Amino acid sequence: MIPISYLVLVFLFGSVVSYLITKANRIVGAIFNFLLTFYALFVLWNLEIGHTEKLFSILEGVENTFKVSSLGKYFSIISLIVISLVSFFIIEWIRKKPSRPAAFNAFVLIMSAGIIGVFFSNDLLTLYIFWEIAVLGSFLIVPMGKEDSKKAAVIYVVTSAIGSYMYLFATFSIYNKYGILEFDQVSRFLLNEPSNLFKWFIILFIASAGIAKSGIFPLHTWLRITHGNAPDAFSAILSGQLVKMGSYVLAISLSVFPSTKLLASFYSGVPLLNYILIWLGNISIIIGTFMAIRQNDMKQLIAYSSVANGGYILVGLGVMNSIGYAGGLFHVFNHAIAAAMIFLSFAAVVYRTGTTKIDEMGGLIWKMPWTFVTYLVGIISLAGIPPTSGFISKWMIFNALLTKGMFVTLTITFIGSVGSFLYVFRPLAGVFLGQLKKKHYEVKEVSPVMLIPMLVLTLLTLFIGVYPKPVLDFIVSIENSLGIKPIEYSGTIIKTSLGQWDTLTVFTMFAVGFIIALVLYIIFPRGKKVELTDQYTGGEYLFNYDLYHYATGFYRFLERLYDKHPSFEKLYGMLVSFFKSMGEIINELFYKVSPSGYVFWISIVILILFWVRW
Amino acid sequence: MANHERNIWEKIADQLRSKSLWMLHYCTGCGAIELPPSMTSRFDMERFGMGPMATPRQADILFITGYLSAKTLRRVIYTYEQMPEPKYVIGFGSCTLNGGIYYDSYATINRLDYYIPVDLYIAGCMPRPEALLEAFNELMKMIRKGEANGWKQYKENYDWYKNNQIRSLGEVLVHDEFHE
Amino acid sequence: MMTIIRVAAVLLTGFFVGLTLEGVSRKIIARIQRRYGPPWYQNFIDVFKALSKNGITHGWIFDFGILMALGGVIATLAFVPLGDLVAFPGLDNLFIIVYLFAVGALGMAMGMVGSGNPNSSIGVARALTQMLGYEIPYMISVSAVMYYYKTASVSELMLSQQDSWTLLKMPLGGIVAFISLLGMLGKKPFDTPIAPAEIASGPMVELSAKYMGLLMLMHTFSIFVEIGLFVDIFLGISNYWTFLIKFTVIWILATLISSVLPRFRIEQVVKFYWKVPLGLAFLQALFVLLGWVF
Amino acid sequence: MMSSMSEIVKNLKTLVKKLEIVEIDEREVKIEIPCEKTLNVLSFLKGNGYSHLSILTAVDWIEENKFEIVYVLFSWENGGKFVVSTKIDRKKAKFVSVMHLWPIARFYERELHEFFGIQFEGNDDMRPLFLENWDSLPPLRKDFDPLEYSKEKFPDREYIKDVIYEAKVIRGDLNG
Repeated sequence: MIPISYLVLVFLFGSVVSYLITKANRIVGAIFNFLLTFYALFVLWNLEIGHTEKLFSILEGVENTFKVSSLGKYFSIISLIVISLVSFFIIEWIRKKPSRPAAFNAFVLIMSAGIIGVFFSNDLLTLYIFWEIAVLGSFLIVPMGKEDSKKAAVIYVVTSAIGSYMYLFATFSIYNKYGILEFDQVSRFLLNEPSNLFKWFIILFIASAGIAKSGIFPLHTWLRITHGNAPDAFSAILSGQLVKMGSYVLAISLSVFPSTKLLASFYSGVPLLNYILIWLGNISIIIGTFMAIRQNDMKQLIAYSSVANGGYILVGLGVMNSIGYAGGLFHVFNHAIAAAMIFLSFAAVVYRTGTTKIDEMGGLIWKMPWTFVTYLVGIISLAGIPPTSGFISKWMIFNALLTKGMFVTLTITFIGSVGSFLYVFRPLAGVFLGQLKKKHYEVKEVSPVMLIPMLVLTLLTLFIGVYPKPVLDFIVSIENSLGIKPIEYSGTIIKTSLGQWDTLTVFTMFAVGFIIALVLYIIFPRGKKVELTDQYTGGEYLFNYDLYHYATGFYRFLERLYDKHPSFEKLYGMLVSFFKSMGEIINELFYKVSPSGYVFWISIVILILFWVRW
Repeated sequence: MANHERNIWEKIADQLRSKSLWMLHYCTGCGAIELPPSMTSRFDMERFGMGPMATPRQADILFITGYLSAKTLRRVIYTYEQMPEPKYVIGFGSCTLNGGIYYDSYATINRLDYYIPVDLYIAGCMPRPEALLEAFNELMKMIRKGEANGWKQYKENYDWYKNNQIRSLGEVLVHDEFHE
Repeated sequence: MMTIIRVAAVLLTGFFVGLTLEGVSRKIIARIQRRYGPPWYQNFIDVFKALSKNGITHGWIFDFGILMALGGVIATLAFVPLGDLVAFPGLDNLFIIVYLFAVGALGMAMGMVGSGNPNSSIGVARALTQMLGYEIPYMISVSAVMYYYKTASVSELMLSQQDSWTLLKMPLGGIVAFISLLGMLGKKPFDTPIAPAEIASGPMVELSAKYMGLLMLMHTFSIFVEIGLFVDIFLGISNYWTFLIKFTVIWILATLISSVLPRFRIEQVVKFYWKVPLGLAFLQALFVLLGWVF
Repeated sequence: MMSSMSEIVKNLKTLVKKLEIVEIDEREVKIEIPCEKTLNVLSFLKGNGYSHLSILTAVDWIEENKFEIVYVLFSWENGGKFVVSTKIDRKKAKFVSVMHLWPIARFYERELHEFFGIQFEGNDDMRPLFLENWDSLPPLRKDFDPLEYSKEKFPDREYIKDVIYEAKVIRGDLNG
């Protein structure tokens, strides 16, 4: 198996090659992309832990190395699964959608190169380098989407720049204090670090890169615009995988620098720093859930759900006991798969109908049944309902919070999970069920090439939901390597201090219940199939059934309760305009039209120089 | 309609159907006001297992309580066809029987079972709730004996009913400015 | 093999006791309104009459939704311990039961909206909002109980009430759970989703014969799940028969309350649940944290 | 008659020579005017307070071969009501539209066209309003026979014996 550094190089050169191929023919370029990413997944699958590679060395005394840690391997495999399946989806999708397919394929490969680099870097600097590559790759793809996606791309870069610059500031302050950057050495130094303030500053600043990238509370505004306007298939990668880079950095900042040992425990075993991060996660759950219920554009709705699920992951990781951490990591897997499935089904819907507004569509299930099945299993997993894997991670997080007795956070997670029933149901009822619009009568199902990745993801979610052993093995190996007591599970029974449950019996019991219902259904007389326009309309007969569909303002009565909610986008918008006006004032001040202005300022500067006598 | 060809399941089903009849009443004319007293404490229709239903999809009886103009007859036919299979119709009051006091009006129909099969009529220019309950018991007996199959007639000579409807109404579902 | 018998026992109890109690509740409401009311076995007749008719269907999603609903609720009922009759001894975790119940709710919601009638989508939107309303106070009060007894398995929760009922130990939690129980049952004050007058019986507008019967079964099983949970957690140790007695008492209490109250508007439901019950639930959680338990 | 209404009637007298006034009660006055004067009388009344056209209807005097068009105007200030009525020829059945004074008159005129067959210039929207698929004479005309139409359109129940006659006998108002 080729070492990781070669893999990254293959990806970088591959992007140039795929650019040229796609220039020649789009489909072949996309196929090349898929093969490359699939090969990379294969390589990563059988990487053994602990294998290190030396790369280059920029700062003296610091070796930039790749080291395969189980945490990195877990994250990279999830990302590669999502990327390879989405690139399989793109083979058909690229025929019509992005404005510049060649650049699209090239940047996807650059981004995956950056991603692999991030997950395997062993010290803070290499992580930052590959982080920037990934951001660069994704940043250039976003503007290929709808009309105002240019603005979205700018917002996206600015927010992640805030995070990465704070991260860079922390890295260099460590460097000039200790002179080392490897994770384990840094954590050793931090352990016997006297000043509490410095520890706080380091961990918070490093975590801020994760907060920016996974859309946690203060920096969550970019998610709505970017996901809403990015090219459809790419928003699957964007939310399914790029957001996970943020969770990776959060996982590192919370567990690799073991915050439990570093800081005194503030509330039942959770240090104050974690507690603040958990509260950031809580607020982002609340914001994500309640804002998602309001959205009418389906992609922005799921973008807000990524904010909420990002909050879930942070809460899971922040709790720092074995169940909570495992729950957070498992939720990374679930959300990546579920978000990818949902965005792919939306990409298929947009590919056929051309619009993302929920109330302009309706009854698409009769024309696109397989897309509906994918979306259905996606939302069942996203909302955390038992037969699918989504529930396992939420169950772990609930248990962890309950053992810690953190009731307010527990309430907010309940609000998040019940709220997720509401907002995932809105596109289901508005887009797929209900009356089929006349203009969508001849919409056909998407081609099998697009369906296969969707159905693979569906089977994956259901399989892991019933038999979570493979993912749990990974998590136990991660927890061992990080020194947290691993969760115990045997076969399909997951045990926690509060109780246990068996995914297999739940699934079989559900199947038994289904069969009983089926038997009852078959015994009794068959219902006569009635087509969609034969409805009870209060005795009045209608001819135009487009209007007979309830999708606009689906939860209007609930939204009315919090109509005057504080909007952070407007807040940041005001900040931006404030700085712009400040900039203009200074601009006028210095860049005078008349030369006298320049002479005046130059003389002032010379005076100051002499007076201070440098 | 001898009831010997009903198999055992049909007989049991008819017993059950007679014990729990769900009613969709089309409150037109002056008969609608007779229904609330038959549901509340004095006459209590619910002890026979009967109760009002909101949609034709779940209703067994379509209960027409007064005169039907050409316009409302269209809605009644449309609703009747939306009801699931074993369905019964009760015409309440003389307006459904022979047009009642509106027999000479240009708008109201004179004989309901010309358009939809009616299992049972209750005569009277708005009969009292006692007559209503007596009619319900009569209908239950008919169901148990298997005689109340107006819906079978509707299915068998469907086109006869349709011609009558077209003859009187012109067209059942009319296209005008209110139904574009 | 034993589990099959136990599951069958649980399901049959759910079916027979549930339907008889629904008939009894109709009789109680009738008696409150000074009339005779239907015989106690009226609901059995209704269900089998509905099943015997031949109705209409709106396509495969309509049928699949109903089957998923009934299947989900049957699965949830199998996990609920009825007194000492526990179908799956170690596995009846409370979170499983609450979230498996969501499978039934989602299946019904999906099937009903699949019928294409806007009345049903409005009804389902209301049902989900109401669920958001009553679920939060319920979960807090129940997690306060779980935190106190340090276990999440319902049968253990029941067994660990050796000295006195949890209702007496945590009165606030019990009251909040009962109020949200009324919301779960969809009884009168909280039957906005099935409002017959406003939206033609909400989600059930397109349900004709067989589907209406299956859904009535689902409703009976879901009542059994909700009240069974409440009785197990809050009303002390009970073998099979005392469980049924407590179940009946709670059911009659709920019917009495519901027969005299008008219907809430949907905004009021959420506002109602997030003012008083939520406050009480937080108070109860605080007491449990501080250890002030009677 | 109220003071304000009486002086309005006085000015009306100056405006229209042939003017009959029938005082119905303390607040209601009926005025009959020739058909060519209608428009300016209506606009005059609308000018001083009688702004609400509560109804515009017609009566079919088949003996005099006339249609009587009736406007009922109501004033919100003093609650007074003016019933303005004119007679137009039944054969021609044509009259001027008052849509420019009261937009609501459009529907009243459509109804009159449907039930009486009266044409209104200035109101081109003469589609049927209430009756669906109507094929015979406008129904509210006196020469239209509803019983015969009902017998032809909606078949009646054939009674073997004459139950109505028997009911009369039972009630005893026939021969004892």
